[in-house]
Amino acid sequence: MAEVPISWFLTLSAVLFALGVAGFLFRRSIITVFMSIELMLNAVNLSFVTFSYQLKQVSGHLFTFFVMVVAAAEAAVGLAIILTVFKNRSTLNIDDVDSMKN
Amino acid sequence: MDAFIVITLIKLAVIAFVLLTAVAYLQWVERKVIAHIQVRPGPYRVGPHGLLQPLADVIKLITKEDMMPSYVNRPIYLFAPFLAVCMALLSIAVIPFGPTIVVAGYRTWMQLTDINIGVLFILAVSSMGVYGIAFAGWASNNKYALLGGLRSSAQMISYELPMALAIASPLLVSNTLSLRELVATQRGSIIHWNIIHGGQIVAFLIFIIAAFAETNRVPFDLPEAENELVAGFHTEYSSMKFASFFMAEYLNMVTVSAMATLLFLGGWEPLWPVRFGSNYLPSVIFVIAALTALYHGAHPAHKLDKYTLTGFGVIFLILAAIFAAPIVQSWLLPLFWFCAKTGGILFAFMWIRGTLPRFRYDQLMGFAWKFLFPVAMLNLLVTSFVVAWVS
Amino acid sequence: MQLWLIPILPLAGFLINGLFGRRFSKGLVSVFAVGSVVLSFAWVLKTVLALGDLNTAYSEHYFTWIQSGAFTVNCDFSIDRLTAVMLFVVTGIGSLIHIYSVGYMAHEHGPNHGGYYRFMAYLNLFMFFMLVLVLAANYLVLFVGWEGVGLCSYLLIGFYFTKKFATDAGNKAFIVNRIGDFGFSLAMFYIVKTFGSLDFGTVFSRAPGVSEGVLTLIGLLLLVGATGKSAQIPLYVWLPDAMAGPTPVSALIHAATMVTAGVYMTARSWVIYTHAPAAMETIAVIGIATAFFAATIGIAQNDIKKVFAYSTVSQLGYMFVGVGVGAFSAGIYHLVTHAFFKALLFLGSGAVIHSLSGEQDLRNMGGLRKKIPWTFWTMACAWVAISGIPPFSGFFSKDAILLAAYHHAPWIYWLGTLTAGITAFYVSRAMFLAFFGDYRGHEHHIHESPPVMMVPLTILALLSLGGGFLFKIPTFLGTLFPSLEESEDFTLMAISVAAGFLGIFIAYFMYVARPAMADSIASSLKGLYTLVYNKYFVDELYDATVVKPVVEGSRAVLWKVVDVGVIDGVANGIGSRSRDIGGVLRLLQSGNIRSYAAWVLAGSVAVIVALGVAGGLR
Amino acid sequence: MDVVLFLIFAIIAVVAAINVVVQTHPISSAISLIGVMGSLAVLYLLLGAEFIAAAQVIVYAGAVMVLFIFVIMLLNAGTEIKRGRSLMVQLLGVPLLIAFLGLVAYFVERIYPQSVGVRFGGFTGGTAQAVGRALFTTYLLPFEVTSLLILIAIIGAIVLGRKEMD
Repeated sequence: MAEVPISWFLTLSAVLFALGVAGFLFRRSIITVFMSIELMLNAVNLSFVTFSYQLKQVSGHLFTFFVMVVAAAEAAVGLAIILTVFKNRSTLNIDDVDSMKN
Repeated sequence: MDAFIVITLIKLAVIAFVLLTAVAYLQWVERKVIAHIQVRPGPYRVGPHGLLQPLADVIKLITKEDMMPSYVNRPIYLFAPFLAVCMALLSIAVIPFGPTIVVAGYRTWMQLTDINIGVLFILAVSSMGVYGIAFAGWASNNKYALLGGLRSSAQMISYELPMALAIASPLLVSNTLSLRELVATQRGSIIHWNIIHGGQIVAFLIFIIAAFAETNRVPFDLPEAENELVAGFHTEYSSMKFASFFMAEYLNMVTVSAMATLLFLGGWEPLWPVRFGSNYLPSVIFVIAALTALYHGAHPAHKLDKYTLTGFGVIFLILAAIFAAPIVQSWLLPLFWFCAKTGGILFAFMWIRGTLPRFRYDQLMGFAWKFLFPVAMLNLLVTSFVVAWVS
Repeated sequence: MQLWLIPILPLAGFLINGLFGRRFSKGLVSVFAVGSVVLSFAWVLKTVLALGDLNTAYSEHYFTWIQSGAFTVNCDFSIDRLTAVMLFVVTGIGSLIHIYSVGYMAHEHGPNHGGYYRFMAYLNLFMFFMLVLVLAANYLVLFVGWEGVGLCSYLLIGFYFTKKFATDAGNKAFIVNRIGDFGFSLAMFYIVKTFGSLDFGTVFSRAPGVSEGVLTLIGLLLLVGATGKSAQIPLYVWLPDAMAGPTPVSALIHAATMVTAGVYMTARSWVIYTHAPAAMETIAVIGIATAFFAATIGIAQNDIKKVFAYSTVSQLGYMFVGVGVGAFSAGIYHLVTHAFFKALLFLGSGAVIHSLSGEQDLRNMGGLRKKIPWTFWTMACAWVAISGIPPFSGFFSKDAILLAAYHHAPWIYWLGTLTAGITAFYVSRAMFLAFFGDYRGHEHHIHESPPVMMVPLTILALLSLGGGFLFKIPTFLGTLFPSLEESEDFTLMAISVAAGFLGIFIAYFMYVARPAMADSIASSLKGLYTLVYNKYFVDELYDATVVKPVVEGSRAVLWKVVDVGVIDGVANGIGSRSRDIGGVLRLLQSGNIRSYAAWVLAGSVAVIVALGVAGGLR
Repeated sequence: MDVVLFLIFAIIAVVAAINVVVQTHPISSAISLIGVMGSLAVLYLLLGAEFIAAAQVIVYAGAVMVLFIFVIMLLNAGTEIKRGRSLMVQLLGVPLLIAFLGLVAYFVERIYPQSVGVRFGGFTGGTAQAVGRALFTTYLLPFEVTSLLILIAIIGAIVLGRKEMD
């Protein structure tokens, strides 16, 4: 039974990460941008779990676990921020939220 | 390997058939129970005592015109009921009905698959179940449906927390995540069950309450509160798609009842030890049922009862004989106990539906966060201290 | 033996009162403040009794404070006979003065509300540092106590911080002491360089093998420190001004304990000094010069506390003479008796001031003998003691010093005897002006002070009277210091006693019998009087030679050139350059989140490339 | 078998991820993201991380994404409006992205030899028991800190979500 090379997992992780970055860069909806961040986090998690397999240690799982928890906390706060932004500016376009410029 | 696949496929077929039939008849049972609570006969026309009513319903639903409302988000609208049923069926896969048995020389479990994170799997799948309802509500492009979907998703994530905490307590007591081992630690009689032995009566009550909310049942059936939201998230659904949601609800009921049985009520373990004759209880019950049926067959209230009830009496007698046969007892008895306990809880679902009024929405959320969640937390804390103290 | 308990108790008192005293009632503050010191005294008593004859030093090691290469400084306490004497003086007098303060500071509120607990906390903190100083087993721990008491002195002189003269006096004390501490620090550096250790035991055991020149240098540098702390020429100027603090502070810190730290330190370093005769000679000369000089100033002062302040400077000079001529035990003897009678004089003058509701000027007193007899009689005990009238305490110690001085160099003896006469004169003058004649003041509700103040006064009065033959300090310390071949010389003794009586008599003649005479003498010797009255213009001299140049130099060079030109230039330059760079970088801050993300991505690509180039990804 | 499983779910993940990026409607993106997460959970199982797989579904798919869907439904977020192209992002982003992916893939292929492979059951240290043991011993402090973080996040979300926000 053929084994899956470790590098495939890592490459998959890189591809997902790059797609997350692409979403972040090219999308305008704040919600989609936020989801792109989650996608990147997931890609990183995959790397962690893969490393954990390679090193035969459980540590990578723990890092993944913490990333998940932080992502959950981030989602709670981030979505609350999105709600507030929408309430105050009635827009979900990320380019319209630029009052910090200059 | 091949045998494993074949056996699994056979089990799959059997379980799917039995379960889907059971779900169809669960609906009949519910209508009957509520009817009797309200002192009316219930379904009575199709078949003896309305026994063929489910069949008629299925035919009706399949042959109904499948309405496709305009301005719906078509892919998601179609995807939602599918998802709901899928998730409901998925969790059955890891629920064990009985111990290891030997059939035709092959050892196998009375379970589709045993994974050592069974409880987590069920939690994961049930947490996915909310999507079906949320998507259905959103894709319908209908404000009642949307509100129903929103309500239901909020309700389900809210009640998932106390439910998970309530599940954690017996897991702590039994020190496993595998559903089989969970049952193994409750072996013996009623005093060894987690509800008694582990002192998990509070967790059991929280679990049941949360289960009512998770399955959107009375008194927590806000998503489909017809006086406020027409029919809630499935307002725009008809025909088989509507039936899918219906089926998902009943499947979820079965799942949570089975979970409660496994977690708190000792799974397929008998009520009292075998050495005091618990093996003969099913036979006794069936004999009593048969005698009752035969008596009523002899003194029929209706014209047809003379034949149907007598027939049932004979069937019950045969069943009693089967249960008394030592050869099949090893796998039939656990099944009996499991079904009896699960059925009991399912009966409670119907009983409560027939008697309790509905909550208001803010009461519902307040109850989850301000009462159920703290109590579950406290229960978990106390349990963990006790477990740490004992071990 | 838990030596650490001795200083820790007052520290605990300080912490409790300092942190929570604001919420405590006055009674509770008093209980903690006085209780901690009295307990400390009790523990000293128990410790000394338990340790027996103390012929050899008993030390305790607590922890290693500094370790650097072969050089180690431990936090050690040790106790020998000298320390025991000092411990009794510090905790004993300290307890009495704490009790006294309860009465004296009772009305402390007004502009600095809550002054009472603050005062008590400072006093306890002072006790802690003083005890650390005394118990120290090496120079560095001693220095901790040394600096700590300096800090407390500063805090307590400036206790009435709403009055400018008080804060100025505090600053003056602190700054003048810095000069002395600078000398002390240099001495410590030199000790480390020479001996490789700061432990008393190590230093003193190795001292005989070190060249005289080095020891002289160390001795002189230590002396600089001692002159600062003990108010000797040329650094005595802070002590008279320190009277701006509350009177119990003057009694405890600026008469009985802290200012004697220099004497204690010098006596503690006797091994170094005995091997450096030139340094010893310097001590003796500075001591006798200070004694005489300060005594003459004391004649012309009108502030009762100033009189006693100069008296303190003068008496400290005596102690230095004792140490300088090699009579270490006599110096310590005088330290102890001086602690009794000078604390008494200050506390008594405090009681007088208390009775007169704050009046300090002798010219506004008079005839108080009848009105506050108890205060008068206790102060009279101190009066006879400081005047060297036998058989009271001052007589024994002063006589021991003068005797040793005569054997060392007769001129010191003669000048010392003259100073003794002057001392008797000005103390008598103060007493006569305050307690005899007619009342010249305006306050009419003159009353005896409360018992809580009078009890310490009485105890100190008994000690002043009998302390001389009760505590035979020279005999007790005889095993510690090298003994001098002293023969009792009744002629010398008689001469010094006669000088004391003469001083008292002249004062009686001038201020009681012929009150007009003082003024006529003052006017006939107008130039001399003005000179003495203005304290020989030393403060003005220092002001012109040291303070002014420093201030002007700071203003012209440090402020105008260094601060404005260099420091401000650098700071402003960095600021404006940053702003320029920021102006360029601001263009990147478009507010567009996605462009930020693009830059982040560019950065991560750069990092990966850099890692790949550097070979980190292998 | 393992390779087949990997390929199936990797392809699902990549396709779903592409879908996340290219779909113009947030809810389609969200559904696609759920797909990515689900397939990643399967890959975790393949890597022997059964607890993490379950947590992935429960936390990500079951909680985080529900929140997303919830917000999308609440705000009734529609298809995003195309206007005002950010030229710099396009110019900078595309080549950088390609460079990033290329470099990472290159280094990964170079660092990790093909001989080291993943096989189902090759690592059994990812059970709930093992993770829990590590969590409550080695990683206790991070765990507690994380709980604090969650508390702060809850408070932050409540503060942000209050009605009297002004």
